[in-house]
Amino acid sequence: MKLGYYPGCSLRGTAREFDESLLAIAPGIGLELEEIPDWNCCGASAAHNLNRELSLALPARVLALAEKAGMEEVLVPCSMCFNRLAVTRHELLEDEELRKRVSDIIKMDYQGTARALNILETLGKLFDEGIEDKFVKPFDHEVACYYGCLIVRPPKIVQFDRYEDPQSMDELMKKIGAHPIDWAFKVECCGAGLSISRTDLVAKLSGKIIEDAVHRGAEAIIVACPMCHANLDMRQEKVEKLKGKKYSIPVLYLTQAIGLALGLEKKKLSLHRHMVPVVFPPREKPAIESKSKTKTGKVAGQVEE
Amino acid sequence: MDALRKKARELLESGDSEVIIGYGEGSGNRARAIFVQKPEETERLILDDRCEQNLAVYLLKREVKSLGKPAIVARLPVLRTILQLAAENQLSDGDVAVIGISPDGELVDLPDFKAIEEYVDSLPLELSPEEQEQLEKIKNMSIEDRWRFWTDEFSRCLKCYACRASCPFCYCSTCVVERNIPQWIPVAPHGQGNLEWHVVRAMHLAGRCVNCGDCARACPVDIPLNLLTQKLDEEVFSNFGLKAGTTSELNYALSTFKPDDQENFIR
Amino acid sequence: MAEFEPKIIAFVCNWCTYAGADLTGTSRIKYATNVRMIRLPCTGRIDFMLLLKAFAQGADGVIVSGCHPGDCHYTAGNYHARRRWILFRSLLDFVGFDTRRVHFAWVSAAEGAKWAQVVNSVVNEVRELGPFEDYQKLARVGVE
Amino acid sequence: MSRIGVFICHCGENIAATVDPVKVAETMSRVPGVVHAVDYKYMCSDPGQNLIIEAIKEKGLTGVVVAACSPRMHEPTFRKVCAESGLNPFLCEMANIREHCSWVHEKSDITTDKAIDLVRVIVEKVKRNAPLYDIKVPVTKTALVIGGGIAGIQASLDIANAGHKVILVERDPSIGGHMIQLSETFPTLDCSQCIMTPRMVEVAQHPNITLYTYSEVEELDGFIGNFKVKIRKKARSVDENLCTGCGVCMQKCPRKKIPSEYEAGMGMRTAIYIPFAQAVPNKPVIDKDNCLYYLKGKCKICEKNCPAEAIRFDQEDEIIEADVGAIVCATGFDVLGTDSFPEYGYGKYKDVITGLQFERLASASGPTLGEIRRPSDGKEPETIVFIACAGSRDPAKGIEYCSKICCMYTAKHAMLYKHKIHHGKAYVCYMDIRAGGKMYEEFVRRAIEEDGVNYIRGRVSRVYEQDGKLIVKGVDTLLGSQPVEIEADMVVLATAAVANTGAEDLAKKLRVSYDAYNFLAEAHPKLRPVETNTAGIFLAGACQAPKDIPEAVAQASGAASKVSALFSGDELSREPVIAVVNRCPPPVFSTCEGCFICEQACPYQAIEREEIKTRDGKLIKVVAKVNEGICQGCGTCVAVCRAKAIDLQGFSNEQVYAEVMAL
Repeated sequence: MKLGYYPGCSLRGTAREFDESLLAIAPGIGLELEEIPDWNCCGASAAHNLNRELSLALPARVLALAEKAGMEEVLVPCSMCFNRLAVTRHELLEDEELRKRVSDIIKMDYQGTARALNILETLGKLFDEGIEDKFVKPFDHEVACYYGCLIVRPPKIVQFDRYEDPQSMDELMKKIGAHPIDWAFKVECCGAGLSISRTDLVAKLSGKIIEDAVHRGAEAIIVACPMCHANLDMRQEKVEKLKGKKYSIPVLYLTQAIGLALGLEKKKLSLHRHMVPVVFPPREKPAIESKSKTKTGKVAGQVEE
Repeated sequence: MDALRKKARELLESGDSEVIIGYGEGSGNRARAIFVQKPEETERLILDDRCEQNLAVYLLKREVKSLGKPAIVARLPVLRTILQLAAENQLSDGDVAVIGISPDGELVDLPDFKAIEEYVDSLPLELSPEEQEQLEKIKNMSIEDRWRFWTDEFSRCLKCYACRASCPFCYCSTCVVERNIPQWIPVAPHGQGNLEWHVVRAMHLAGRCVNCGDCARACPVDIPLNLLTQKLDEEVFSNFGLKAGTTSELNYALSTFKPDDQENFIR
Repeated sequence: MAEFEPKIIAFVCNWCTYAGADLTGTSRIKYATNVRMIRLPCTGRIDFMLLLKAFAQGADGVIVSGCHPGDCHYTAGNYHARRRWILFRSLLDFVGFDTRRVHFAWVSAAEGAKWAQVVNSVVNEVRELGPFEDYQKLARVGVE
Repeated sequence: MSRIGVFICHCGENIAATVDPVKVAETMSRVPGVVHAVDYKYMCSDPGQNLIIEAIKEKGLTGVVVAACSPRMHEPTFRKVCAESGLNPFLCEMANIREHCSWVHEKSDITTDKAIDLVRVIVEKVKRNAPLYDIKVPVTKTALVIGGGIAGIQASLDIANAGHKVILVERDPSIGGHMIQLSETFPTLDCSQCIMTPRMVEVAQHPNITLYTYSEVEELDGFIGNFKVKIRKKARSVDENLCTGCGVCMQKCPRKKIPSEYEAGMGMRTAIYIPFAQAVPNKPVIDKDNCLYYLKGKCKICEKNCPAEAIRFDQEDEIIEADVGAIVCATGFDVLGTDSFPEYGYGKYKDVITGLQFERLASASGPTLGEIRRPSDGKEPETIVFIACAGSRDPAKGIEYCSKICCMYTAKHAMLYKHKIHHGKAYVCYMDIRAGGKMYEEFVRRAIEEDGVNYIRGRVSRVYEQDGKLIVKGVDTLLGSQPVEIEADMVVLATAAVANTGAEDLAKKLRVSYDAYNFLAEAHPKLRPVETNTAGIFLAGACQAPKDIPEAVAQASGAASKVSALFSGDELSREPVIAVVNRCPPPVFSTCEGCFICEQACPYQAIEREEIKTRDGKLIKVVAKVNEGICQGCGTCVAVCRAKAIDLQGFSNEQVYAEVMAL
């Protein structure tokens, strides 16, 4: 599958491991990415609180560039970016007047042919083409699939998965041999909006998520959003202080988990960049008996180097 | 031809039919319709390329009806006419004995409507290459040229209604042009009235015309009237998949519909 | 010289378009004065000869409008009408009659705004085409 | 020569502001055939009407044209005026110079000219109007009531008590509908079954009511006063005449674990079953999808044990045909599908149930004999949360309307819970409390103040299980949007009331319209709330929109009185705007040639065949004939008739032609 690619700022900064791991697994799963030339910031997460036209113009330019490059579908891994691009396309197609205005601002005519794909949708399509046999090292772990707020919302616009109880990531994880747990915080907010201003609230909100995941026996939290990752991984120490207990539960981008299943080295997948080390101590019995099937004979332990 | 005469003679002698509607020698080396009532007169019947008139037109004429139970020499257009008239409740099975004539002049035994339907079904109903070519010629004109072409043709119309008289489907005892409350179509043969008449006539034949061509042949000023009905026949088939004169059950384009008929021209 | 004002005759069904045009009125939506409406129970009732007569009477354009498919007050009248117009239009076109002067629309009882928009756009299009002299001239062909 | 009177209305300023009525009147007065033309401020007012009455008398008018508002507004008014002054009402028509002229154009001569045109057109038409007379149609004085819930039952009884025959058709094996499932009813808390069952018995025993349960309307044609209905009586696999309802078959049936529809899945039933103890009729049916015999071809235990030998495995559906004059549609509602609430874990957690299921738990005749016990382990819930507006008023769930009954039954549920489990804690999470109705607000206050139910204003975002508790996450908007988390033992969702399954199909069969939510549509939201736009078909109860019992009953009685009114005479009269086939002198007799294309085109099968014969009975020709009872006057036949042999009264070729020619 050949797609346009919009990394966005975070994947070239705080979330570079998302970018690196995606590019690392791409060949293995038959994904070919062409980066949008001269792309710019999508304006998240500030612009739409300040100036509507600006918040539409920034993503519109990105999409227009994609159109110019003849791209119809653009993979946007960062769910914040994805949300902004999807919303922008939706609003501009709804309102011809606005579309014209914005086109003037960006000095390019955005037609609406180019559209953003989120990482779950894209991988879902690829996995449907029956590539299970490629996963030579099943990711045999209890995982909590954490979608966050943005990938499935607002439902009217993104029209993807069940927004209150999404399943797409769970399906992907099953395919690579993981065992998604049934938990309650899949689409709970991690506090991203406050991750700089009110770290105490972030710790409180993210705390609940980590607490429940661990409580239900997850060995790892799988995410698809740089903000979620930052809050759950980087802030985990703060959470532990707040809660007064140790979790040290690794937080992986789904691309990293897939990479491991593909048998790629940790380094290639930039696992070393995480705050919480990505190691899987031998399982003791989880606090709650999880619904997942009994393990395949394979001994769980550290991920082989 | 002998087979035809023999068959006709049998029909009259057996009393199955009282009059044979067929072709005979006319003036100026033309074939004309004749109405044979005596077995010995069946010798007057002829059958060759000159015999192209749609004899079915006589089936509904009161004068011919008065001659008694008819048999008719029936080439394809006549056969289709009979089916269409049946569909329109003007003929019932058994009203007329059919002496079917195949395209290559052989006699075909067609005892009832069902047989006719099957036989018609086995024959090609497309326009002849010449007809098709003429139709395409006009379709390919610019709209202005078409307007000029037809208004010019219609300008010759005398409102003699020979086209109507020759058409087996113009069986209304009182034609709409004869109605004067209201006077739908002006009597005077001016361009506008003529156009209205021919448009109305064509619309009334849409989905019913079997393309026998008699209207054009009958026209004393040689207006190619059959083109109008041919065009509509084409539309009826391409839009609704219907062809007139192929079944004795009524399945008429303008009294039926499909919810998904095309409407790209409607706002 | 004043701009040419086309004469438009509209044949509408009583239940959808006539009511729709009533709504245009009650909502005070302004539209071109050129149109004269003739009310019939159903588009199924609209004989194609009426359209010819409208042109004979000097109309520069004609509108035929009724209920959307499925909404017909008489369940199917508009479907029959639609077939009639399919054939009538193609025949007119075949004889070189400019079908840009014959317009068909579905305007429901709720589409007051649409009615105004239909009338205005037809008026503008026909104004572009100018007076329907071709057809008026015909009335003199053969008499003079 | 016709003598037409033209009356131009100013409609106050509505017309006069942009059209010059005086000029219109003055112009009209010069139109040939017009003998009288006046303008007046309000034609529909008494003085205005008198102008017309006097003119008809003094000027001997043969036709009246009122140029004013839309005929859809006042045509009946003015036609009545004419009728009262001895002029046939169909000689009166209106020119619409308000909606179609003064309101849509600026003040100018052009606008006035248009008005003049519009009036002239109608004048030319009226010149050619013929007096018409209402058509009388016979009425079959039998009503069909579809649906045997409280609305259908009420309608049936009212019509039957008025002395008319009623056919009541119910889809389920017993009548009773949703009401019979309820425990107590608000605001009086009287037991639903106690007030319902007597009515059900009355229906069963009423001499004027024929009851078909386990039956559905298959097909309907005809028209007001003369409908023909086909009813499919589904095979019960039980001979109702022999069956005594002893119930042995149910005790013996090996299939005992089938979720009971009546118990809303809270209890189980057998494959051969009587839905509930007080069912009417009290005869079982065999559920073919679950019966071993129908599934595997062997068992027949019920047959072996039936003392009355009433089991009939070979019984087949039966089609019953009936003539009815009017129809009451009372098909009720359903509750929103369970898969609509992943965030509330419905279907995932046993102890998250719907309001209807709670009714069964609270009902003395229910699976727990009225004790509130949670489905998972049968324990008494110490803490219970009721979530109002589960789906309702929620565009995300595709339901933007208010289900109307939930606020009240939720208050009732909370109350019943507190009455049964005094120490228990009951919470209601709500958006707004809508308690409009006699004694309703007081009822809710009682739940809050006397029974101590905790009302929390705010939406619930999620329900999830944690260590055997249901965690209800919500917000309290009255405490400054404080997040709220309640550890509950049981959660009850006030799921939205939606149109009943099959409502759309039925609507199509009956040719009545329905809204975007598949609720059946009334003819007018305010003034004709129990009629549909199909004459002779009426609505009762929740099939039209969510309703509580008093409303449903009131509407049912309304529909019943409409039907009784319809049945009050032996025939009803309808507008004579219908098609007619012409007749003319011999030898033509009629210009109809009997091609019967009109017959195929007619949407109502109103075209019949008529034989014209000589005096000595010899057939001359077969021509079309319009059944004036069936014809609705669309005129499709007129347009397809080449010979113009068929014409439409009130919109005749002559009239319409004249209208065009007036432009």
